[in-house]
Amino acid sequence: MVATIYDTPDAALDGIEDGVRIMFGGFVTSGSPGNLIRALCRRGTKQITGIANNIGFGDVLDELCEGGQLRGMIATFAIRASSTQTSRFEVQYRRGDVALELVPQGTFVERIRAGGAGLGGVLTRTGLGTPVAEGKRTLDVEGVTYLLETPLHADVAFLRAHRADRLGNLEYRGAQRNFNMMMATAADLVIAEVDEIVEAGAIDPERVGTPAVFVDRVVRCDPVVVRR
Amino acid sequence: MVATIYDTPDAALDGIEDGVRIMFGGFVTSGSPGNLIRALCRRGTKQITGIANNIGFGDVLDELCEGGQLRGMIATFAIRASSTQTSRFEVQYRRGDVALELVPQGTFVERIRAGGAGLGGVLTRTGLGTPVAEGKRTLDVEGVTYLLETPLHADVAFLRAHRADRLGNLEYRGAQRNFNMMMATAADLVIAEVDEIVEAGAIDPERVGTPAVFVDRVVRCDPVVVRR
Amino acid sequence: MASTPAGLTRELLALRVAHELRPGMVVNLGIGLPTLVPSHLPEDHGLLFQSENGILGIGGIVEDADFDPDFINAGGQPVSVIPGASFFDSSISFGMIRGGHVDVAVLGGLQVASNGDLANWSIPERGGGAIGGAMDLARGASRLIIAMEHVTREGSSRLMERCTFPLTAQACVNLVVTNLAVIAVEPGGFVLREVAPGVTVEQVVAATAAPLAVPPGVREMVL
Amino acid sequence: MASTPAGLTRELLALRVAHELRPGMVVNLGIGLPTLVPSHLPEDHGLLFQSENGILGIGGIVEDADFDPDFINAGGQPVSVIPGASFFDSSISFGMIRGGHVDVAVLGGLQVASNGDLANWSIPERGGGAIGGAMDLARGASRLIIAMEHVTREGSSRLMERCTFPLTAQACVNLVVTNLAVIAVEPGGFVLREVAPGVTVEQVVAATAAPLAVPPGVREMVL
Repeated sequence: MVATIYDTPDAALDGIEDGVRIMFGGFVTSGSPGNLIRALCRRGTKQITGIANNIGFGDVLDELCEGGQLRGMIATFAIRASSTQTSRFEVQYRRGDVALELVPQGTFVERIRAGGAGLGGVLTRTGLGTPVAEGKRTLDVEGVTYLLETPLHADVAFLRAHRADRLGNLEYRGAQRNFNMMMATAADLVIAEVDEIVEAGAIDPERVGTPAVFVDRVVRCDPVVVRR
Repeated sequence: MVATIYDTPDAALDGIEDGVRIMFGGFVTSGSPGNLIRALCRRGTKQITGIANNIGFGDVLDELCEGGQLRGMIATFAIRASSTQTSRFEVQYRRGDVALELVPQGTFVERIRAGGAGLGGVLTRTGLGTPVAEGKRTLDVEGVTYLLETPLHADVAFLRAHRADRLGNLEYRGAQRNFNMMMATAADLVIAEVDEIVEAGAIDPERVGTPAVFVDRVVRCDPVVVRR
Repeated sequence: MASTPAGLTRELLALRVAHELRPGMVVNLGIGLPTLVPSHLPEDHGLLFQSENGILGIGGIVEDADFDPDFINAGGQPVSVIPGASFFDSSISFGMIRGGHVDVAVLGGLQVASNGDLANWSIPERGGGAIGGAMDLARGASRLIIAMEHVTREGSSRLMERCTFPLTAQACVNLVVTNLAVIAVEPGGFVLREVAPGVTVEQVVAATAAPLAVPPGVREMVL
Repeated sequence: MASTPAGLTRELLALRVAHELRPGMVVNLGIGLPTLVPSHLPEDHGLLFQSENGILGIGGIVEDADFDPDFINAGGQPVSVIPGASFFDSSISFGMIRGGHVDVAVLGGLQVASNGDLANWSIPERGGGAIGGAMDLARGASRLIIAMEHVTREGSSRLMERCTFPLTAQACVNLVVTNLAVIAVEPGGFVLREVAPGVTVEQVVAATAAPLAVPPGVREMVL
């Protein structure tokens, strides 16, 4: 119940093994667990399946490609059609070294939510009539056709929040909530990096974004900020 | 976009007509829009389909039965097997004057959420093998059987929150969030009663529970507190 | 079954349930008898109480005079919260429950069957019912304990081969704690673990309308 | 189509899009050209800008020097928020979008078809793609405006009978604002509404690879 506090992001990754499936919170710069990602680079863990909103030029996550650590990504935003810049991920994707499953962003967070909330899937109209629907079941409910999208779950989730207390409650600021809140519910091991660790009770119960039951490990570190 | 502020709960019900489908926020005493419910009693609107967590002895909602205003309820908690007290609703239910659809509480809030979020339904294991599953479709996803529950939507939602700002942002306190947050998303007309109405910006953006886009009307009034 | 003994008081039954809880567990307590459990725990119980109306970290039930309508448990009773508590809406609350983050749920029961089926939300002759969070908790909690009187007021057993009342969930009950006994629900059916002080194994068997395995070493409850 | 005129600058195109927005509307602006729109609005625009990364009430894009990584729009640009703003997670954000609470979305486009189909997330020859919030916005927003260059760098039209790139959503586009024209997507196909200053109807027709209805009274854009 009480979260374990680690001194370094590297230590917080104890036990993570090759072949792991990891959710990475964050939306571009906000709520992105850059320290944990870099610790994962240093750790050298291979054959990782990543689940993250974005992996592109300038994203810390793209650094995992340097050591060929990724097997594939489930993401919403990976290779921007109109971009003039090429990420390491794009290079590896073109070579066939990494797989990519593209998911619409609303469906992405709902699939994660379903995985965390014990639900069997998501019924959405988003993606109908597009390549996203290929090979998937559709279902008619009250005369309307929906696409059935399956739940997403992971072995580990990396999160970034503003503050944590010793129980593991997380407080977010600004746009940090994004995917962190739902990813916290959908992984077997949840590791959060934060600006500050405080005593239980120091976070207003009204301001807790992720309740303590969802968080296993916490590490304090300044955010990695990469300007794009 | 800007919420309309009304002087009285009675005025805030302008336009509500017989046959309306209304969601009532609240869980027993917390977040229950007692003033709006009593204004609805005074208004005398008939043939109401109510969607609320609980309707039982001592609940303000039970007062709607006095004037025979309810056609039926969709609820999670209506007639408690072991209770020695009999609500007006129970009396009318036994006479066949009101209908009752009982829904498990987790399914109840998910169905409302689906209705508000443009999703086609809910896939849950809750209710399988019980009367709740009767007549409903089941679906196998990745080898597991789920019950398909359909979305709930309403013409009107009555909410209770702590504070509102002039845009319609709502701030909750304590256990008030309960069904209010999702009901706010799932009705055509959303009316909130609050302890206080403040200027835009007076509610910390981090503390907004229901963003302004969801709220149409706001009225200030002290909570109705019924001890049970 | 006129010979069914009184066994434990409700308070002692709650105390026996309290012994099932270990520091670090996330616990949801149902309406009625289960809400008596916290008053029988040591101060430093190290448990985190979840209430499905949207609170994690309930402290205890507080005096009526302090009544704040927004600080209540799922039974509507006024409660305090501990440092480190959090508030959330019902969608998060039941995500937590269905998603497997509640270690133990303690619910009341009307009937428990030896296959683990539970009925606790409706008596057919009364009609209607009150499901509340019971169906989600019965399926979602990692361990489900039912706390109830062993027999009805009329003297018929609440532990039976098959439930006759509408089910809450199938094959969900792990342990039944009654005024007479502690009974585990195993793949083979009911297994007697403990008897209440002053209650005999024979009395429990007689008050149970289903086969009840009695392994060697059934002991008296330590309260 | 070597004769395709330059038409509006990107800034003027954004200005023309701004004229489509009315006080009280909830607006989501896509990455790229659409993010230029707010700088062309009057101070008292009365709009509420939603950004799918979880902000309602974005003020404007702020100076780089003030960069706070947690105050960004969906394109990663640093933003301010207005009094009355709110923050929420992506599940609430897309519930808002799919649930019909966004009145207008302005997205960039690669191709728009005369049946309203949109393609804006992948170029097959490059592979991969960046869907982001586009598919949800295209389906969920009450009104969808596409802001884009009328023709590609190579001179081929982005307005066509059928999209050849992977679709974002079918029959979703209401209005296309390009550097050359304002074109409505009606049940019968493209209908020319306005031409950019210095651009002729004939030039727009020539730059459009689909039938383009030209009703009487097509006027020059007022900028």
